[in-house]
Amino acid sequence: MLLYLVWLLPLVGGVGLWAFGPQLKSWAGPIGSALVGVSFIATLFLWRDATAARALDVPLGSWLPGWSFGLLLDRLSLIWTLIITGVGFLIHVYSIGYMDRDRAFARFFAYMNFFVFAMLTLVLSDNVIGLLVGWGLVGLASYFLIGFWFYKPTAVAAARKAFVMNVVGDIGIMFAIFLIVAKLGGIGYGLIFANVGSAFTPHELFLVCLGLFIGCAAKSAQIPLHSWLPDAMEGPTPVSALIHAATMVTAGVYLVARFAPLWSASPDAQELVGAIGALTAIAGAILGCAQWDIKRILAYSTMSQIGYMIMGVGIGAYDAGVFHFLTHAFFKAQLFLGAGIIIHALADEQDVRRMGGLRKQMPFAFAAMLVGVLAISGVPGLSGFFSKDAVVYGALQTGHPWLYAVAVVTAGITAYYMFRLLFVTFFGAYRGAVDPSDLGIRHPELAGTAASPGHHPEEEEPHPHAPGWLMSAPVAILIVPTIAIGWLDFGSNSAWKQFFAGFFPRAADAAGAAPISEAVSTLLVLLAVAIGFAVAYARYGAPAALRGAIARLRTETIRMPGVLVNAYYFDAAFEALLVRPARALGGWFDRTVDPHVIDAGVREAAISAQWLGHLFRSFQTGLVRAYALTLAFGVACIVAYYALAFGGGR
Amino acid sequence: MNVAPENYVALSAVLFFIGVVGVIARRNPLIMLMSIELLFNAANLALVTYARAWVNNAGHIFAFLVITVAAAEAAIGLAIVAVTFRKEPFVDVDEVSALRG
Amino acid sequence: MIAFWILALLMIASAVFTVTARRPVHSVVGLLVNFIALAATYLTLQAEFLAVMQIVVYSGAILILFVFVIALLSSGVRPFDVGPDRMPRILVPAVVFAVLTLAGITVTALHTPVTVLQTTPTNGTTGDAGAFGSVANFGVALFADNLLAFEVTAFILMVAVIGVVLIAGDEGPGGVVRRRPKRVIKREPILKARPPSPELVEGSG
Amino acid sequence: MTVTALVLGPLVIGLLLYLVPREHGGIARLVAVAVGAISFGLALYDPAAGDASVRWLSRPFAASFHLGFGPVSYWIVVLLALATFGAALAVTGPRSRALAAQLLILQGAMNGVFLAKDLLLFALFWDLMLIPVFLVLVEFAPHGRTAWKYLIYNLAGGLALLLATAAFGYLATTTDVIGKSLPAGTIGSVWGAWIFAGFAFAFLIKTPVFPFHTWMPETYAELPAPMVAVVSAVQSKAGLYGFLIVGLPFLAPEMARAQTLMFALGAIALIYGALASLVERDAKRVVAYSSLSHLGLIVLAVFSGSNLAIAGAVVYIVAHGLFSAVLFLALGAVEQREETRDLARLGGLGARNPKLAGALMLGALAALGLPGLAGFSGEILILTGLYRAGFVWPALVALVAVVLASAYMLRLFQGIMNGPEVPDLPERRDMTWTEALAIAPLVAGFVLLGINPAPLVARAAALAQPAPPALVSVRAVPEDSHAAGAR
Repeated sequence: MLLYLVWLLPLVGGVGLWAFGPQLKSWAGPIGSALVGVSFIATLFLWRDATAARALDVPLGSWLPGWSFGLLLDRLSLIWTLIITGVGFLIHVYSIGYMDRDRAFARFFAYMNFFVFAMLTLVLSDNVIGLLVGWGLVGLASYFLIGFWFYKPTAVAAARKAFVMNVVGDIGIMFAIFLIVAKLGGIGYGLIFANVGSAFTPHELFLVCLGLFIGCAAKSAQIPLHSWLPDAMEGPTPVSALIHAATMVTAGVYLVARFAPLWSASPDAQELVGAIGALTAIAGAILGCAQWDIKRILAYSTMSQIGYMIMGVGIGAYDAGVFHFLTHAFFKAQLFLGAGIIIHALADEQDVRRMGGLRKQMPFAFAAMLVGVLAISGVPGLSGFFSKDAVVYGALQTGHPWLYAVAVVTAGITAYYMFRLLFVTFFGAYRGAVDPSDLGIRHPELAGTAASPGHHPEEEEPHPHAPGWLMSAPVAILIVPTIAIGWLDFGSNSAWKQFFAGFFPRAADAAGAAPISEAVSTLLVLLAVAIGFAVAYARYGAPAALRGAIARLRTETIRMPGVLVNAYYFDAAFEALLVRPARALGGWFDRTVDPHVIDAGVREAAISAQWLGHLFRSFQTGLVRAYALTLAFGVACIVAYYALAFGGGR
Repeated sequence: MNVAPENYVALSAVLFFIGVVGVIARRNPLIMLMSIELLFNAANLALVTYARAWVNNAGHIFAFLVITVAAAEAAIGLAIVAVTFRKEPFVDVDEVSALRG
Repeated sequence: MIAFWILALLMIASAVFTVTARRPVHSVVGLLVNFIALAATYLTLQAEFLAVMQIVVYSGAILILFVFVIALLSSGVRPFDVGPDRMPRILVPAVVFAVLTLAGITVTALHTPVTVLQTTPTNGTTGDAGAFGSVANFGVALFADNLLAFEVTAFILMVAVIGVVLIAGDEGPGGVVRRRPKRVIKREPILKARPPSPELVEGSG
Repeated sequence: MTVTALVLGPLVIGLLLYLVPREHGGIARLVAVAVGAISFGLALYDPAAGDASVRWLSRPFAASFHLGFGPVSYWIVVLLALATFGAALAVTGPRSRALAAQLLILQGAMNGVFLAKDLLLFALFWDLMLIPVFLVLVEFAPHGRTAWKYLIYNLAGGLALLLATAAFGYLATTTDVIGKSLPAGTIGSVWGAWIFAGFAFAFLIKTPVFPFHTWMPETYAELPAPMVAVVSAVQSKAGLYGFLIVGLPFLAPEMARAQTLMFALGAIALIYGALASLVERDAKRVVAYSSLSHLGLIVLAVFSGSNLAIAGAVVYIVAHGLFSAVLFLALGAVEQREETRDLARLGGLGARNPKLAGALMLGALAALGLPGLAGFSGEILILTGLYRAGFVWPALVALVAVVLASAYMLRLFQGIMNGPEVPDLPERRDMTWTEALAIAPLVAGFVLLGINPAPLVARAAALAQPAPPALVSVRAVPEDSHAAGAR
């Protein structure tokens, strides 16, 4: 079966490269990439089966009656599979160039292949348990790759944080599974969707959706479970591109879209998810304005964009949300890979304050980033424009004017911080040689400037240079869909809408309910984008601003509000409310309750036994005759008993 | 059985009494051991009496076992006396108190 | 009837003599008389096998063992109980307990007369083969009904033999047991606590 | 024949190993490895082995020397053979003869516990299995009181077990009951409560469950790695197994009555162990406390009376055995290299020991319930069963513990393997092939079991099939009414 091949090839790669990595040496990269590429091509061959009236469903086995497992390739999972294997393949190729000097080259590709396998398990599963298995395994792959440079304590901590927060999401899904199994006795999607209306009360349905959404929030970095995503940028840049931008973090979108029948049946859940998506979108965008680390800026933009998608699928505009996922996968991968080229060239420098003027030295990276920034900002003609517009207008169509307003404002902020990134990085003069303190950087070692010892063993001078073809080719290929793929959804009867026609349940509110037409809405969004661009240009891109760049960056760094620098204090709150109490309680159990409460009780019993022992010891005089006397006393007692019981009885 | 069994039992009790006094009052270990033999024999007498009275030779068996145990006890007891005597110039149970707790 | 009283008086007298005799050798003689009288008493109770055993085992084996030990320890030369009497007034409670015991048994025995189920055993009188208390009768009871008890007894005897060899023997058979050096009995700790290794932070307290 | 060989073989061979000269510990070790492998082969080769039964006592109640495979015990015996095999391979050091011999004696005794079909025999083997652990603690533990603490706690349980068994036998007129059923009302409610109390006391100490657990961290920390692997893998399951084979069939009303209390104890153990292992610094004690947490979950499952949860409990019993053995063996290898178990002093080992890091990682992942490994398949069955039977709060508490598990297991793994290398520690070498051979079968076990626990589930269904009526009726939830309709 071809589908088995699609699914298992990356696993073969993951295990094989892990086991035989040292022997394969530099062949590990090409092999790993090739396996994912084959998987992609095999998926293309399955296109017809997947889009047939009855989607491809391959049984795998069963644990219990009702608990049977299988692989399901329908239109939704087809889109995801193509992105995972396709974009995954490009990023694999890119990694061959990016990771070439790392001593754990083979291990990297083992993890990457394993990730692809896990992600495929997630999207191909035809039941909730299989979904949860994939859900957990991608979390593990993400953990491995964030902590890839495991000698860096920050990477280790970030990996653990990501994993634990993702487990919080896992238990949300588990909770949903409890409800589903308790009500239906089975785990298959078909069973669930067939019984949505009959088996659940509205309250239960809301709980199921809530459980699923907790999983979704953790994986897709929605508030309040988002704080692991910026930290996850500790991983190598291709990882950030593949996992923390293009595929894994959008699993939440997949989840909501997959369970669309449930959401459509539960308006409360729709409101909740839509609101959280919008909140995340704007909160992430605001934080994106306050960051200086190029990857963290992109991370917050990812968070914000996923907020868009979640909002879209949450309020019932499923095909719009999924379309935004599709375009985002391309342009965000492109942005990260472009950023990777810069980071690679500057010997792991990630602070944009220490860049500047790279446009001339690195024209290719500039071109790639420019296209990406234009796309993400929603400049007309590029992919992001179409998909974002669809999501934003979807909010209005489904009757959520407040969410619509938030989405429009967010579009403006997005344009602002993305162009800010572009201007600071590529315009003006190169600031790599400027003393960090002049830029307001107080702790250079915390700003990501310390070169990691294992990654670049030979210390090299940061000098902007052009990337090798292995790195530039994937970026060049990605430029095409970044620009063009949006046209799939052009017009009211587009190819995209036809593809998903009848797949998702129709939103409750008809399209005619929107107070303004789509064209007006588009103009509003464009206005917001234009304002964002204008502000960014005035502050960072205009010739006047460029002349005083160093002083300006310094003031801005120093005056940055603490609430933004600390990302609204979410981490501090978690630390104070959950982590510290748990550790304190654990310490109390371990060091006080066990030895001084429970054992003390046991010890008291032992001490009383000892006291009894001392008492009896005094009888042990060592004199044989005393023992004999004691015996005689005992005999006398026994005899006395019988004498009294039987002798005196008559 | 022309003598009532009570008489035999009373005789057994008297012998037991003498044995007890001997064990406790004497300090010579050999005589103590002999007193213990007296105790055994008193018990045996009672056993045999009841066996005869109820025509059930389980009492005989038991008496036989008592004799066996008595033999074992005497052997070990005498061995202890012999060993103790080898260490001390005299044998006095009051002087041998290594078992003091 | 008369035989019983004569034997009873003889046994009591010899027992008192055994307990009160100054020298162990005299005690042994008293004990011998006591045992023989007891054997005779057994005969009056139709326990002929036990009577024989009494003579053979007690008089023939155990008492001889006593005599040997007395001879071995040259009791004639040195007195036995020479140390200070640590429990001088022990006789008082001893007699009290003993009298209590005696009284108790006597009272019980007199107030609950033994019901004689069968005055004469059915299967013949003493001296007949297979009669009550005869060797055959006893043997059947011992080896058929009470085999386990017999085996256990054999085991006890074996333990006793080993114990005697261990306690008294200078050298056991084959030199297994050797003379132990005189030593102060020192109680060693059952568990030798090694000092805890410093790197092992227990409980990290 | 097979079952008798599984019990008596290791016992006798273990005793005979003391005839090997002390300095030839390697031979003793090889023999132990072979016995482990042969037991494994024997159990796999002859899964349908017949019972072996010899009449033993007829008064005051009937008892037999009756051994045989049961629905749960078969897999535990297989697990034990694997664990013994791995542990024997990991035996090293100057005193390996004693360790190898005691391992085999322990294996024989535990096979006896799990294969006994007679309660009295079960109780006797129960006490017998304390002895090897006690002797090894006496010889190897740095603190003398650990051994005594272990012995006293467990003997107290053993005594209660023996008394309860005697009372049971007196009432039922036979103790040859395991795997059979008794006519209703054989054990009256008055006696039933006392008998159950006796059994429960023994089982809870052995498992252990809060508040009887304090012997466990010390014992686990101070036993040598091979021994603790077997003890935590299998011995700790004896109590849970007892609840399954004695409690469920014969004392169902009492179990239903004790349900609330046991849920409370299990839930406390679940959270208590998790929080304690979140701060503990001694690596082996971290795993010990995590066992407390995991076994608390199984207690919840056993007392829920839900078929699904009990099937999950059986899967989790075997799974926990597999991954805790892996964890302890890997920690033993770490301790051997670094001569410390203090997480504050360890770190950065993974750079030079990738294989060892992989083994520890796999164990930790299974322990934290990573989907796809056996810990998960047991966990999800248990939790779903709990929720389905109407026990919402225990299921939610257990979910919290799942999150904590990921935190403490990663803390353990990262504390040892990740971070900058500690420079002043002795020479490091990666896993030797014997260590790999010891761990590999166990890892394979929990991977396979994670992918498909169906064989265990099928057997466990047989266990819970004559559904204990009193337990199920506590919360009448139709269990399988919808099951057939999956797609």
